[in-house]
Amino acid sequence: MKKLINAPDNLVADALLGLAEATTELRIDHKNRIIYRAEPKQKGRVALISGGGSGHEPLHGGYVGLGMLDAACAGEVFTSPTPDQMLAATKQIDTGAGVLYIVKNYTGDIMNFEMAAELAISVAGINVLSVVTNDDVAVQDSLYTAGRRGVGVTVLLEKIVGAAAEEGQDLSTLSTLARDINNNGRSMGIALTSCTVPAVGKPTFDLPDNEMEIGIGIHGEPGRHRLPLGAAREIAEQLVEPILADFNFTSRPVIVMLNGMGASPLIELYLMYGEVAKILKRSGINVARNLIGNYITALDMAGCSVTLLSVDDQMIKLWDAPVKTLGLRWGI
Amino acid sequence: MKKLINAPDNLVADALLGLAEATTELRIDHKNRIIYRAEPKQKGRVALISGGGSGHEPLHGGYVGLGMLDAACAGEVFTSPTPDQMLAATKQIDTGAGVLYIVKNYTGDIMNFEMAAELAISVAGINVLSVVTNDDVAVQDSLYTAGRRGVGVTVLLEKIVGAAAEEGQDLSTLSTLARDINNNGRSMGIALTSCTVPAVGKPTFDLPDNEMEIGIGIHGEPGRHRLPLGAAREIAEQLVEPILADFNFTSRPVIVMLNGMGASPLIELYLMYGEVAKILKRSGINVARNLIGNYITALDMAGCSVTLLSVDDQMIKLWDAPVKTLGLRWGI
Amino acid sequence: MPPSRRLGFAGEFKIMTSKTISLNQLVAWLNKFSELVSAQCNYLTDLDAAIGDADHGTNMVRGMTAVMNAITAAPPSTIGDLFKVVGMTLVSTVGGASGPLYGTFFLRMGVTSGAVSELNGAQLLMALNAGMEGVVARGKPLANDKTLFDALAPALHAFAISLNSYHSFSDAALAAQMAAAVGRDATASLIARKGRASYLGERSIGHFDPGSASTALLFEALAEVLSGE
Amino acid sequence: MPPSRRLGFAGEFKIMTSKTISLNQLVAWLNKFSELVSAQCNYLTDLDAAIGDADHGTNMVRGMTAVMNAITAAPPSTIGDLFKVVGMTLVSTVGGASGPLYGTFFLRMGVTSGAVSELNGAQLLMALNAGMEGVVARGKPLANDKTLFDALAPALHAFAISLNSYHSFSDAALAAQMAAAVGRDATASLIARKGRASYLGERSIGHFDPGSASTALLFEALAEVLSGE
Ligand SMILES: Nc1ncnc2c1ncn2[C@@H]1O[C@H](COP(=O)(O)OP(=O)(O)O)[C@@H](O)[C@H]1O
Ligand SMILES: Nc1ncnc2c1ncn2[C@@H]1O[C@H](COP(=O)(O)OP(=O)(O)O)[C@@H](O)[C@H]1O
Ligand SMILES: [Mg+2]
Ligand SMILES: [Mg+2]
Ligand SMILES: [Mg+2]
Ligand SMILES: [Mg+2]
Repeated sequence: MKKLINAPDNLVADALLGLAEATTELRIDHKNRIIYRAEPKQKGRVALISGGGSGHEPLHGGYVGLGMLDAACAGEVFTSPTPDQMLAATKQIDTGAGVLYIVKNYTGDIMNFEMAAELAISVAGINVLSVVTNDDVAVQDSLYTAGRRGVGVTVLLEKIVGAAAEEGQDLSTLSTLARDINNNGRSMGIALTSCTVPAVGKPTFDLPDNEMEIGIGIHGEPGRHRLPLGAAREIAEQLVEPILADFNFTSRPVIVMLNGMGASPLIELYLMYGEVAKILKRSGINVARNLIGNYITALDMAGCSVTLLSVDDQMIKLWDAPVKTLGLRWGI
Repeated sequence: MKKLINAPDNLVADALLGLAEATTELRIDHKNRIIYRAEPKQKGRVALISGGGSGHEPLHGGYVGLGMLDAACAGEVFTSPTPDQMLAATKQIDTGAGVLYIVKNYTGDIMNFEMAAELAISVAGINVLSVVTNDDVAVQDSLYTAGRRGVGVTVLLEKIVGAAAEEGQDLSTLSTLARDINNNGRSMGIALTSCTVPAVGKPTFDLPDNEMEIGIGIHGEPGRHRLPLGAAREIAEQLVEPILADFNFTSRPVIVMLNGMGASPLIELYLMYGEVAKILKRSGINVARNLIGNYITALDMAGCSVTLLSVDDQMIKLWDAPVKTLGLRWGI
Repeated sequence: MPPSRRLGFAGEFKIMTSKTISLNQLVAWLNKFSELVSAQCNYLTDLDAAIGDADHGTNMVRGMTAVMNAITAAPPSTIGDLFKVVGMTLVSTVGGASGPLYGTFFLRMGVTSGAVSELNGAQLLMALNAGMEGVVARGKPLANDKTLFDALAPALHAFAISLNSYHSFSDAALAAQMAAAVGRDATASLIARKGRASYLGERSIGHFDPGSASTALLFEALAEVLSGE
Repeated sequence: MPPSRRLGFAGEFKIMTSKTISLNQLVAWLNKFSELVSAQCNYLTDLDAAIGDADHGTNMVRGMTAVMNAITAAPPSTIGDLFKVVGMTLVSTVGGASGPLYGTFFLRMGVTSGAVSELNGAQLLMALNAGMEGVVARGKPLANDKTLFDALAPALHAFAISLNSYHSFSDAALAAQMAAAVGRDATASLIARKGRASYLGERSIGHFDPGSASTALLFEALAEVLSGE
């Protein structure tokens, strides 16, 4: 294992120390591992909290700031944060207008956020609603599974709902918007290499030199199947076709995210975007906006994912609204 | 070799196709491999051209846009572009106020830009000045070598001089400013793994699992020596100490860049930034601004570099000025 | 699925109430469990690497280390308090799926045990059953979903039947240990329907569920501590 | 460093001028060179991987392939034009250090050769010397800087001395080939003082300079084409 770390057990704590040095626009509660805006949102605005296991940077801490989240709770690597963290964050940032939890659909995240919400409502009397993202088409959605994983759509949702919260929309409107976004977004990912969880010290799965893993998530989970390593244009098919088979993206413009898993260089991501754009064009899909880069990662995994989000004018307007976070910034 | 590519020989061309799809704010001359702003700079302003081998993305194409470059010439992977490219770009973007070439100090880049400048001046009658960056303290600077490599300072220089050009400063003022920036900046890098040049198909150097390479550049060149793989805090010492030994950074504020080499995930870069910041604090150095992320990379190399730039108020003001490129964006 | 399978043994308790298990013995149980998950951390994580995200071992070790630190620093004076501290500590330090599941398990055991310093067989069984109901409330596992429930439910069932047949604590715990181990082993042939492993569909077949393996350790620890009782 | 070492042979030309080399033979030379760099692409790149950036082979192949395409598509009618096309094509397609160096080398050869269809020994030598002066003007290499100059200079020196001793083209080219090879081999023990390898300082010792290896191929190609002349 070759990583720029001090000790596996200190990775999250040390990264938060670095984040604290990186900007004066964040305030970090190191004990509870919560990342706040240094300058809280104005009174009467709904606050947004997300969080999850670490290892997906810039998600979520890099999305705290004007136009996106109010707080992010960092768990251990690939492990959901605990209810205590979300509860502390909730109490800290509620301005009276309530709090929206943005939760990725993993059993651990669901249960921990659920416990936090129960406590926030019953003990602290704070109005909390939760929205769960589950956009990963690699996973079969059925009553008999934990359902689809929440992946790329989470980033787009945090941006768009964050902008709406900044505008002063109320909790139930925001939660409806968030659900609407989740319902209109789909993602799919592939890996060229496994990531290595620092505490484990070896790759989570072995992937021969001539194979790629199709349908991976963001935790080094094995995907649904393996294929011989393909050319970029074949990989693009493997990513986009299952998404288009699952949802009709031709009726409205889309926001496309071509996301790197952490160890794939930007030149390859640019190239992959070109291949994806070709397929979308051929499929009659109109790209309104895009993002290319490392936005929701899986430690040091090489590979990429594609997210499509079908949007209306309102969502595009919110997308274009100013945002000032470490991970996304424009208009300010 | 596991890469998101179609064929090694098409990497650069395909990545430029992706870049062309990525944004309407760039215009790409695919034949000459030149990336232009879609909306040229206003008349009478000095234009900035840079370029170099591909594989360092977002450098340089990702820095074309308002507040930075006017054009970037992309060479083959790790190979300087040719004089034809620079000449074509020069003719295209000169508005009459002249053109500044920003050249990293490599024999190939120097000679190709030199030939282009000769032709631009003699054949096209365009006023061209060149500035060469050579900030890499890993390399001994002497009359008997090719001198220090140009690395991280190039990014900071393109930003600051780009902002000054936008303000309407003239060619000789800009070239003085650029030289001043280069003289006040120093960098140092380390690698945990070698990169793999696509046309070669195997890592440029072998690095045992328990070693790191100290003093690497951005081309998979071997560094100056190897050490046992250290903890992040030791790596930070290896990066910062040679920089501080080479230049006094205590007299003015500094801009710090903690740069990833391409395959190191952001969580590790945040962590490294924390370690670097500790050393700077202890050394009495005042950090005015920072950048953390993949800004000047070496394909899929894992590792990082640190750049320090000693700045005055004017440089900070120019640093803070609006910039709108794929690689850097703020204030707009 | 018969209710008795779902919630362990739900019949009448005819078991002996004379013999009891003390607060100290329960602390010893937790201590043994902590030792076992530490010793088998890599094994649990490797199971999780195959069909999950490679953290179950580190999660359980982090949690149980915190638990032992907490109860060593401020030894609880009643069994109710003991289990509540255990549950709260697990909830606060583990995260992931296992944090709320194991956390709720012990929290409910604590509520059911109450402010006592010893439990007889019937009381222990009731506490364990309440804990399992908490797990079911949190994670909604069904039998054969390939979760820790597939070790927990048969273990409690075996424990109840054994105690109900007037066996010793020691024998009952041994029965529970064996049933948990059999339940864990049986997860190998199942398709996961809950938790991360469910993303894998058919590819989850052939691997043990990591949570069922840690639950088997919980009953191994119990059997070891109660051996001779 | 004596001037004659720096710029090959700078003495008086007393060599035979009766025998000539034709445009077609020069095309054959370039073709052979192109074949050799293609066949030895990996070797050149591996040399560059050790002390440079692992692209010298691909650079030379890209350039010489473009050259052969260019002169096949529009065969130049004079030797001056031939070398100018070669030089311009190399400048436009290679990039890196070798593009301007080899490009300038051939451009200067073209200017010096002029609009002729054959060159005698003295003329060929003058053209080659002009090419080398171009390399020196561009890259400022000194002897023992561990660059292609360390193969080029001795090759021209040997070629000149041999022709000057009224040897055949064939023998002179063989002498040049051998001198280039010896020069290339001698780079192994040098510390690089120019180009990327100079970053390595002492660590560059023990490796051949890639450019000197491609230059050795240039004279191997010449010797092969002129064998028997
Ligand atoms: N819905 C559920 N009900 C019961 N147990 C579950 C459920 N989901 C997951 N588990 C258990 O949790 C274990 C995984 O725990 P762990 O790896 O610590 O958390 P995570 O899956 O969040 O990484 C699984 O092996 C399984 O036994
Ligand atoms: N200043 C110089 N003068 C002469 N030859 C040089 C000089 N610098 C580099 N070279 C030659 O160029 C070769 C490298 O060529 P190549 O690998 O194609 O370009 P780059 O170094 O730009 O990657 C070196 O091996 C050396 O022979
Ligand atoms: Mg986990
Ligand atoms: Mg090169
Ligand atoms: Mg897990
Ligand atoms: Mg090279």
